[in-house]
This record gives sequence, structure tokens and C-alpha cells, in this order.
Amino acid sequence: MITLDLIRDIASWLLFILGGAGVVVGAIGIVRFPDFYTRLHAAGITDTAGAELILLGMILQAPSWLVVAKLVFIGFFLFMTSPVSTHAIAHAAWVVGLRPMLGADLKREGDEP
Amino acid sequence: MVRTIVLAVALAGLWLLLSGYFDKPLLLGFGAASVILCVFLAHRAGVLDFEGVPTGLMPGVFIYWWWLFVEIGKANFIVARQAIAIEPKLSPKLLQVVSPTKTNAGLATFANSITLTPGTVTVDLEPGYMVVHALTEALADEPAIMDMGRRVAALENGGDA
Amino acid sequence: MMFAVATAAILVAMLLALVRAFAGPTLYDRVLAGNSFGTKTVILIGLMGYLTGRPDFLDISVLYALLNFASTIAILKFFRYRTLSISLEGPSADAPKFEERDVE
Amino acid sequence: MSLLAQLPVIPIIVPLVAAPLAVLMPAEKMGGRIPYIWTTLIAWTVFAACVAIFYSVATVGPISYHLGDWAPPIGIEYRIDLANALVLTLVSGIGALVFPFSYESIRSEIDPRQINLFYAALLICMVGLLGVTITGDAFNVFVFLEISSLSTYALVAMGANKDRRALTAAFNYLVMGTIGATFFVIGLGLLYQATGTLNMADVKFQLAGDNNRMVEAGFAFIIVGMGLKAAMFPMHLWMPNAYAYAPSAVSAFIAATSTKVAVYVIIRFIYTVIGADFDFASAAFAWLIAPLAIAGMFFASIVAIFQSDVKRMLAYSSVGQIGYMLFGVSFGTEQGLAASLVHLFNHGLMKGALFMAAAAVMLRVGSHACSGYAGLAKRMPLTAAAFIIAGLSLIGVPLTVGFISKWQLLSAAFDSGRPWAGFLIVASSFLAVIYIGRVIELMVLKPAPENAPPIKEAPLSMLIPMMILVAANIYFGLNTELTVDLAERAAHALMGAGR
Amino acid sequence: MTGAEIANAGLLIDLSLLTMLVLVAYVMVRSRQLFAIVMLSGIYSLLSAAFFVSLDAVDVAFTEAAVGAGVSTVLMLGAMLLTTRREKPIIAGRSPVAMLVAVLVGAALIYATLDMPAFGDAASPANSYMGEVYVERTAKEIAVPNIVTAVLASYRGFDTLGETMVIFTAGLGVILLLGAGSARGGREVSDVEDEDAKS
Amino acid sequence: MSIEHLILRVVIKIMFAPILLFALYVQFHGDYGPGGGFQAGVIFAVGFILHALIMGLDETKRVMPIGVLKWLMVIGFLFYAGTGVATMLLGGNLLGYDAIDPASTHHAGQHWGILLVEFGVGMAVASTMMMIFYHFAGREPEIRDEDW
Amino acid sequence: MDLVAFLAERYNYWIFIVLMMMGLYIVIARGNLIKKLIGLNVFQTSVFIYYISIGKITGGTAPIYVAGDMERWAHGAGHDAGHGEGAAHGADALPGKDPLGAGALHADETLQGDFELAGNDLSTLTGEAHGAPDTQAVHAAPSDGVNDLLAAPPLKIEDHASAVADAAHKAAEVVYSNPLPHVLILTAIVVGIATTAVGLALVVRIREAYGTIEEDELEAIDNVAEFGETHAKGAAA
Repeated sequence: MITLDLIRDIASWLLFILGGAGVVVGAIGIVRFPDFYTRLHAAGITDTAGAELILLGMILQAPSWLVVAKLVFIGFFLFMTSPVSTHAIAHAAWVVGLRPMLGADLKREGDEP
Repeated sequence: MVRTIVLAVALAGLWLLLSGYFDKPLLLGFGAASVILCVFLAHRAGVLDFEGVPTGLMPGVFIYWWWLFVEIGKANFIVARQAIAIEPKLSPKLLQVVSPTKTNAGLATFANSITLTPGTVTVDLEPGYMVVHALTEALADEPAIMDMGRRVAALENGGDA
Repeated sequence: MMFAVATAAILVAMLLALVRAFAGPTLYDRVLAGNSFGTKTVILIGLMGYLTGRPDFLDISVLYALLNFASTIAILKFFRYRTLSISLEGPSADAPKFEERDVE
Repeated sequence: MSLLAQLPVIPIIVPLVAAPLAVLMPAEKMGGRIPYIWTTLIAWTVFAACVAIFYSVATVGPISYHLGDWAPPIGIEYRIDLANALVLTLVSGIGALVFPFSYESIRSEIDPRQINLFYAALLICMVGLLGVTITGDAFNVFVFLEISSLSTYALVAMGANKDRRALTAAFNYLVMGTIGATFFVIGLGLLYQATGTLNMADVKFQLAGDNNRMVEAGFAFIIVGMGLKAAMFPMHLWMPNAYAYAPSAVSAFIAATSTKVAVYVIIRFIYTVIGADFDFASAAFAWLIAPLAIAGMFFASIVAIFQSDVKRMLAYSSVGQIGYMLFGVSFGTEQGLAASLVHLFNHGLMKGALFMAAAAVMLRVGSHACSGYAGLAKRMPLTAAAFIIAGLSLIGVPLTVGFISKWQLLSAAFDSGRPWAGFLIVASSFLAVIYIGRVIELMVLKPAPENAPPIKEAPLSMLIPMMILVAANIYFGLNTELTVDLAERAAHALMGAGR
Repeated sequence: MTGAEIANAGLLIDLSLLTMLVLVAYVMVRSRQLFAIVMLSGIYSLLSAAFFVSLDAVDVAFTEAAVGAGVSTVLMLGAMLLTTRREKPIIAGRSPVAMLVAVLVGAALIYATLDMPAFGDAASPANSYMGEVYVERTAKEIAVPNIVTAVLASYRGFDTLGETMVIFTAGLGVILLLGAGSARGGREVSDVEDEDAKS
Repeated sequence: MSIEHLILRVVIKIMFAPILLFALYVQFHGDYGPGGGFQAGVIFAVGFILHALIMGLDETKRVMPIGVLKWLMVIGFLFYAGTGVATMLLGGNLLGYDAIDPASTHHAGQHWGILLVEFGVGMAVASTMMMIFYHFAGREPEIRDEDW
Repeated sequence: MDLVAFLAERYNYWIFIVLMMMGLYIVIARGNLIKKLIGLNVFQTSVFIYYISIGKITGGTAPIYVAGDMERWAHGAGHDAGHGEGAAHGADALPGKDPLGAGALHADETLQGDFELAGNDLSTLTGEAHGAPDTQAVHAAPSDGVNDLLAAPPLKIEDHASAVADAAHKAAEVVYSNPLPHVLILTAIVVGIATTAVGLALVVRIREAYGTIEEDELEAIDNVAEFGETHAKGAAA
């Protein structure tokens, strides 16, 4: 029993650290990246790797099946909605005419309105 | 009718998962009533169609998801490295992808999968193709994306056949 | 302890997202930051449940995830169509075209 | 369970149930009469219940009703003593008159499709005010205050069909009212933090004369918050426009009731909740309430003189009259309090009558401008007579209620050793002579404009309630037993609870 | 994990959330883009709701999230679509007055805090009197696990009746202001009762 | 059917029924965990708001007509007030739920009372919120472009 | 009590004050009507934070009974003894601690208060309300009806420093935060959203009628229109 708990703890530690790192790195990306479209990708890290890994870590530590079920539901919900939100924002910007920086030199091509 | 039953069963399962009270008949009764009400409203709202309840996709979707998780993990790593690199080497690129999928639900799944994978975001859907924004040249790997598309298409076939 | 570490990470990330929400420069950056902020809050609430020893209140997290989504969609319609009432099913041609680069 | 035991909730629960039902009634059938008759009947029922409560309180003693069968500090309590019974009767009485009164006026000012909603909102406004008055629970005051405020915002904005300034007036009212309500909530929070309870009487019991900074600040916040709602002098900015541009019937109702209720809440909190025997309370009387009351009495009356719109003039006069009430409270004596209560009641009667007359003029002449009142004594003699009598009452001419309340205030001032206060009251009454006299002069002495179309007297549905109110103005001016004696008893009970 | 650690973690969360709240509020004061402000007010709600969770007020957090981040954001967006999206420059001369009022109110409250019981004090009058009575009696008299629901719907059920009336009144007010029969710029408001929608 | 918003449409169609179910779950588990009528009503309304955002307001009005909402608003409130009146008729005070089932030692009356009033709150709040949304979203804007 | 502790015990309140001041400042200083409403929201939300801060108990948990704890409360505190026993229970769970600092403000008087209410249980309370001569029960005596109804239960003596969260699983030591402020704030939140909705509707109407929602411009338009003429709807739109 103790070993099982220990394994569980180690696994959650790992997941939390990975997930936490993902969340922070994603946030750093959101701040650092040069334009809106590149920031979208950084936000993607938080939404997928960060959030889901932490949720997984929490699932491992869950005291009851009910909590597991709810965490799975949240994970599923994020999994379904986060790409949609990302796409929605990106699409809105795209349609309005915000053009991405492209290429290694990060030039905007369609800079006219 | 099949969709109605599938939705009802799924909702009933969801209720039990959320509620966690299996021994209170009152709550179970409310659960049943709620499921019926939800199915009725869903029917009325016109979401009980091939898009809203994609029964066609369901059977193989879990295997696909597992594959997707791995892909997401890999992509995450690449993007994260750029985010914390002292000098990020970004070379964003737009590419047009022709989706191999046939159904709308499949197309949506494909587009979502692209967005979910960090480094690529579906920016626009047009009839016939979609516009994808990729963070670096390496991530704008069209064959890999098409591979994903084929997997989704395979899901559709598996379900419908 | 592990929950505290994860919480700390989330809090740091929230602060960073907030920086982007403040700085802009385009409105879409703000929306993106706001959306990302919402996701982090979802996780934070879950973690706080563990920290206080009562992880049974995850309903709040579910609700957050849901509302975050809903408001992002509303914002999309806000920008794209300038109305909340139009259907997204019809042809997109009737949408008012406006070209705007909202850079502060 | 007998009806009598449930009497205290009847005035609240009946309109609460009736208002949503009014929403469902057809608006346009029979010229909107269905919701009108329904809400009028309800208003009368409520009035009857309030009178019964008043009678019961006056003869037997205070009523305590436990909502949900939970004993007071745990549950919410309705606690009715003479002070609330008086205000209850005033509010429901005005309601019982305004509802039948409103029909013609509303039909000319409101879109026919909205009549049912309008009456529902008016009923909700009334129930909110009643709920504020009747309750013995501090937080319940806030809830019902917001019910009445929210409906008032919408009702005031309904005046936009005539004049779009109603919208900005309503918005300003909303902002100020919400700030006021939030201040009130902060004050409640402070009191709660100091005592751990929300029941008014229990707060006082827990405080037991104990004084600390939380209570002081809480007291200040409650006074300021309610002062905003009551249009106490420097916080009255929302009020003139709101009254001036609201639909006439709405002005008549809220002018006669809503600020009075807010003043009542101030009194209630000073005496029942905090207790006037705290040092800071008397300091507040001397340095905050009294100066503001005096400033209001003079400033608002002077501004009223220069108004060209009769409703605005009346609104400014209300600000001044609120000053009288608070001035009476600030004496800190039983007599001053009694005078305030009497004036609160009487002022409801006179302002109600004045605004009703203004509504009748609005219906026939189509304007609230002073110029429209020229020669009115010939054109609409009964309405003009009503206006004149109520106006004289506002000035404080003997044989009217206005005289009674001024007299009470004066004697309270002298008895409490403030002869200067008596002088101030008399002086500011002269200002009322000027602004009311101006309108009376217009009506009686000036001829009607030559191109004025001939107009009829106001319809009976308006005249009768107006006349009843005018008669009340005179009756309570002659028979002071009901008001003065009871107000003295009420004041005694309020002050007595303070010791 | 020891109690002290939990307390520290709690303090950390509290402080960082409060710091972010202040930051958001400050930027809201400064910013002039209405849209950004609406979005920030959504974030403000989320943050305060997270703060409520850390103060054990799960029901409140639930509601605040639903209302602040959900409904009111959507309503604000809807209203902005019907009005404007930008704020004009600040009116000169009002800020000092506003500052004065705000500082006065703040000073009064800070004065009050000097006598307040410590934050989190179980023996403060607020927490040891009625609050505790409810905790004790709910189990005996109502027997539902959620004490907040018990107090909300039974002990103080009448407040909640009022609350429902408030919401009803708000709906009524909005219908009166924006619904059929309300005046409007140039055109009549279309009669969007059911006939219209059913077609 | 335009393909431009396919992703949104598909996902929201999939999520619609679960959101409503979640709302009802919150409604009926208010006794056991956080939540209750008000929160449930808001979530329920959010479900329909999402529907309106994607499928268009007219379609949502077809699903949930304004006339029905008006009735639901009233009925929801009357559920609450009616419970109070019923307890009065049964011999208690207003909202004294013990009168519903006075004999019970397990507080059945309280349970029923709370359940009923919470249900009323949920119904009233959901319909009112939808009503408010309809009125904001359904009003035609007349906006000058420079304001935008 | 030293300064650091004093600060640490009140920082919540002070931050609430800062937030509230910012909200109030927005409401008064800004001319845009929508922004005013947002300011009102901030103002109200900060008040919510204040209330919730009042109800927090260090080491407490959300006021939802943990599994099994409800039965303990229901049976642990007997029917006859009422709160008296509840207090005794609290005292002997953690003996020998004094109520802390400022919190003991009312300790003396409440402990000396009379315990009539505390002794009542549900049956006597309802019995009183349901009793046969109803009117008599409902009409309390005019003057002294207050004090005997309202008596304070004794202060519960609780050591909050050692009540830790993992105790949540041991029912005997659970401390619940105060539910009452939560209830009040739930109501206040609803009032807040209702006000916001009506306010926004008004703003929409103002925009349609005046063509602007800036307060100074509105005032200017109104001042022009002040003399005599009443405006037809939408003249400026």
C-alpha cells in the first residue's frame, strides 16, 4: 500500500511540475512572442499540456470517484472548448484583417487595412 | 431515433457521474426528468443531427484521441522550447490544407485537432480548404497534418460503414 | 505541497497573462489573454479545493470553463458581426465588412 | 390558522403574487382596463390590511411576525410598532388612491402595449416600499429597497415617451440610488461585524450601549446611504429631474412615499438599531444632520422659487421638506421625533395631492411648465382648488395638515431649547409662500393665454382620489388625534426602546 | 502538509489574488477602451470569485462567476453593440471631486478597521453568534448538508423571495425599456411577441 | 450552410445538451453542494445564449419563444411565492416549510420547501436572464461608424 | 499586539477599501455611462469581498457539512441542552485557550446574557408560533417584547490556529466558515446584476434618444433644450 501511494505521489509530483512548467512557459510565451498569431500558439500550451497535465495530477490525488468524474468532465470540456475558443479568436482577427507576421524575419505582408 | 437514444444515454451517464448519489431515489428521479427535458430541448433546438450528436465518429474516437495526445505532447515540447529560448527562432507560416474528411463533424474534429496541437492554429475555414497558421517552418509540416486528417477521415469511414 | 507548487505556477502564469491583457496591443491579444486567464482560473479553483482539503467543489471549475467559453464566443460575434442576434449558419456575405486594426 | 395571525404579511404577499399575474394580463384589450382594475383592487386590499394592522397595533401593541416560523434573530422578523404602522398606512393609502387615479393619465403617457407591465411595476414599487417599512430585519430592508428602487428606475424612464430627459434622470437616479444602497450595505456589514446579527432589535441588544469605531462608521454609512435615497440635501441631485420627467402618476406615487420611507428608515436605524444615546449619535445630530437639514430647507426652497416647471418646483420643495423632517429628528427629543413623524405623514398627503393636481393639468394642458397654469382657476376649477389647498397646506396655513406639522416642529424646537430653530422653520416657510404663491397667483389672477384651446375639467377617476387626498389634508389638520397622538406614542416607543 | 504550511499557502493565494485584483482595477480606472474595460471587468469577476473560493465561500464564488464573468459580460457586450465602443476623454474638473469622495469614504472605512476583529477570527462577534447558530441548527432542524442553502432558502427564505422579485423586476424593467412599445430612435420597435418568432 | 463557422457550430451543438443537464444538476444538488436555483438558472440561460449566438436569435426564439418565457418568469416566481402561501394555508407562517409535513421527524417539510422554492428561483432566473438577453440582442443597432 | 500582526490581520479589509475607492472613483469621475456602470460593478464587488472576509474563519472550511458531520451536529448537541451543550463540546475539544484579542469584545456580556432562546429547540419555537391563541402569541408585549426573545448564545471558544485543513476528514474537529455573509452576498450579487441590466437598458435608450452616452454631451444637449420645448423622441439620432 505504501509503495502504491508513493508511486502515486511521485507521479502526481511529476505531472504537477510538468503541467506547472507548461502553464508558466505558455504564459511566458504569451508575453514574449511578437505578434498575435504567434501568441495563440503559446496560449495553446497552457490550454493543452499545462491544464490537462495538472488535471491528470489532480485525478491521481482524488479522494473519491466523484472527484475523478468531475475532473474528467472538466478535462473533456477544456479539450472540447479550448481549440474552439482559440480558433474563434484567431478567426475574428483574421476576418477583420489582422495579418500575421510571416517568415523568419517576421514581416507582416498584408499590412494594409 | 438512434441519436436521441445515444444522447439520452450519454446524458444519463453524465448525470450519474456528476451527481454521485445512486441511493437517493428522489435525485435519480430528478435525473431522469432532467435527461428527458434536456433531450426534448435538444430536439427542439435542432441539435440532434449529424453535427450535434456525431454518432458516426464515436466508435474510433478514443483511439484517435490517444494518438492525438501523443502528438500534442510532442508539439508542446517544440513550442515551449521556443517560448523560453533566449532568442526564439520563429518563422511563422501560413499554409492551406485540403481536408480529406467528408462530414462536417469530421472536418470540425480535424480543424480542432490542428488547433489543439500547439504550433498550428486553424485560422479560417473556406469551402474546400482551410488556412492554418504555423509557428515555425518545422511545425508547418504538411504531410504530418495530412496524416492527421487521414486518421480523422478513417474515423468517419469506420463509423459510417 | 505539490498542490502549492502547482498553485504557485498557476498564479505566476496568471500574472503574466494579465500583463498581456493590460498591454494589448490589439484587442485580440486582450481577448486571448483573457481566455487564457480563464483557463488558468479553472485549474486554480480545482487546486484550491485540494489545498483546503475539500476537493468536492469542482462544479465551480466546470462552470468557469463553460462561461469562459461562452463569453469568448460572444466576443467573437461582437467583433465579427457587430450584433449578437445574427445566425452563424447563413452565408457569411451579409456580415458587415469592416476593416479595423485596433491598435491602441 | 386564522387570517388575523397572518395579517402582517398580507400587505406584502398579496401584491407580490398579484404583480406577476398583472404581467400576464392582456395590455390592449378594453383599453388596458384589466390590469388597471386588478392592481387597483389589490392596492385597496393592501390598504385595508394596513389599516387593520394599524388598528391592531394601536389598540393591542407591537406585532411580531416570524417569517418561516423561525424566531427572530435566526429568521426574518416583521416587527410592526406604531411608527411603521403609520408609514405603512401612508404608503398603502397613497397607493390605494394613486392606482385608481392613474388610469387616464397613464393612458395618455404610456404606450398601450405596456400598460400591464407598467401597472405590475407600480405594484412592485409599492410592495418594495411596504416591505422596507414593515420589516424588522436590517438586510431585508436592503432587499426590498432594491425592489422598489429597480421598479422606480424603470417607471421614471417611462416618462421618455413625453420627454427624453426622463432617461437621463432615471440613469442618474440609478447610479446614485445604487451607490446609496451599497453604502447602506457597507454600513450593515460594519454593524454585523460588530454585533453578529442582522435583526434590528437584536443589533441594539447586542450593542448594549457599547461603542466602537465600527458602529460609528456603520452608522455614518447607513445615514449617508439612506440620505441618498431620501434625497437629503447635498445628495438630492438625482431627485428633481426624476420627479419632473417621470410619468405624472408615478411622480405622484413616489413623491408621496419613497423619500418618506427612506427617512423612516433613517429614523428607525437611529433609534431602534443604534440607539440615540450614543455620544456619536448626538454629535451626528448636532454637526451633520441638523446643518444639512437646515441647508436643505433653505437652499432647496430658494431653488424651487426659480423653477419654471411645476413638477421640478415641487421636487425641490420635497428636498426642503425632507430637511424639516430630519431637522425634527436632529433635536434628539421625543417631541422632535414625533413632529418628524407627523410631518412625514402629512407631507405624504400634501405632496401626493399636489402631484396629482399636476398630473391632471398635464393630462389636460399637456405641460408641466408654469405658463400652462395661467388662468387655471377658471379652466379647471376643481383641480386648481385642489392644488391651492394642498399648496396652502405645504406652506403651513392653519386648518391644514401643514400647519399641524409646522406647529409640532416649532413647539418641539422651543421645548428643546432651540428658539433659533423655530425661527429658521418659520423663515423657510416664507420661502414656500413665495414658490407656491407664484403658482397660485398664476392660476387665480392671470388670464388664460388667448389662443389656449378650451379644456375640460379632469375626469372623475382623477378628481375623486385627488379630492379624497385634499380632504385628508384638511381632516388631519382638524382632527389631530390620529396623527399627532399616535406619532407621539410612536416616538415615545422608539425613544423608550432607546433607554 | 502541516497547518502552518496550509496557512502560508492560503496567505500566498490571498495576497496574489488581491494584488491582481488591485492591478486590474487600476488598469480599469486608467484605460479608455470600453471593450478592454468590459473584458477586464470579466477578469475582475473571475479573480474575485477565485478569492471567494479561497475564503470558503463556494456558493458565492459560483454565483459571482456565473453573473460577473458570464451574464454581465454578455449584457455589456450587447449594450455596447447598441451604443458605442469608445470612451471620450476624461472630463476635466471632475476627478478631484471624485477623488475627494473616494478618499473620504476610504478614510471612514479605514477608521472603522482599527476596531475590527482580526481577519479570520473565530471568536469575533460576527462569527461566533448567528453564523455559528446556523451551523449548529441546520443539522438539527433542516438536515441538508449545504448550510448556505439552508439559510438561504429556509432561515432567510424571505430575503430570497425578495431576491427573486428583484430579478423579476429587472426583467420587467428591461422589457419596459427595450421591449415592444418602447420608443426608439427612428423606427418603431418590432412587436417581437411570439407570433413573430414562431413564423 | 456556411462552412466558415463550422467548428463553432459543431462544438456548441455537441455541448448544448450537456450544458443544460449541468444546469439541472446544479439545480437539484443545491442541497448537497454549492449551487442552487439562481446559479442553475444562469447556467441554463447561458446554454440558450450560446445557442442564440451560433444559431441566431430568431432560431432560439423559435425554440424558446418570448411568450413562453414570460409565462415561465411568472410561474417561476409564483412557485416561490406560492410555496409561501401554501404554508400559510397549511397553518404555518409564510415560508414556514415545516407546515408542509408537520409529522415528519426527518424534516421532510423543510426538504420539500427548499426544493420547491429553489426550483422556482431557477425557473424565474433562467427565463428572466434569457428575456433580458433577447431584448438586448434583438434590438436593432443604429450606430454611426465613427463610434465603432 | 505588534504592528505586523495588526497589519496581517487587516490587509484584506484595506485592500477591499482600495478596490472600493477605485470603483467609486470610476463612477463619479468618468462620464461614459457604460463605464459608470462598470465602476458600480467594481464598487459592489469590492463590498462583496468585504462581507466574505468577515465570515472567514482561519482554518475553517466551506459551510457545507463534510460527510458524516451533519449527523454529529444533529445528535451531538442534544435537544434539550441546545446550544449549551454545543458550547461545552467546543470548549472541551480544545481546552484551555482564551478567545483572542479584539474578538473578545462582547465576550463578557454575551456570556452573561440570558439563555432563553439558546435553550429553545425547534419544537418550542414552532410551538410558540403555532400555539392556540394565535393573536396573543403574535402580539408581543409593547415594551419588553424585545429582550426576552433576543438572547445571545454563549461564545464558543475555539482555537483557530490549530484547526488545520486535514482535520476536515476528522469530523470531530471541523470548523465551518460563517455561512451568513455568504447568504447575504448571494442576494447582493443578484441585486447587482439586476441593477446592471436595468442600467444598461437605460444606456441603450439614452444612446438612441440622444446619440451619445457621454455625460457632458448629454448635459450640453439638455441645457440647450432646457427652455420650454419638450423634445420629440430621437431628435438627435
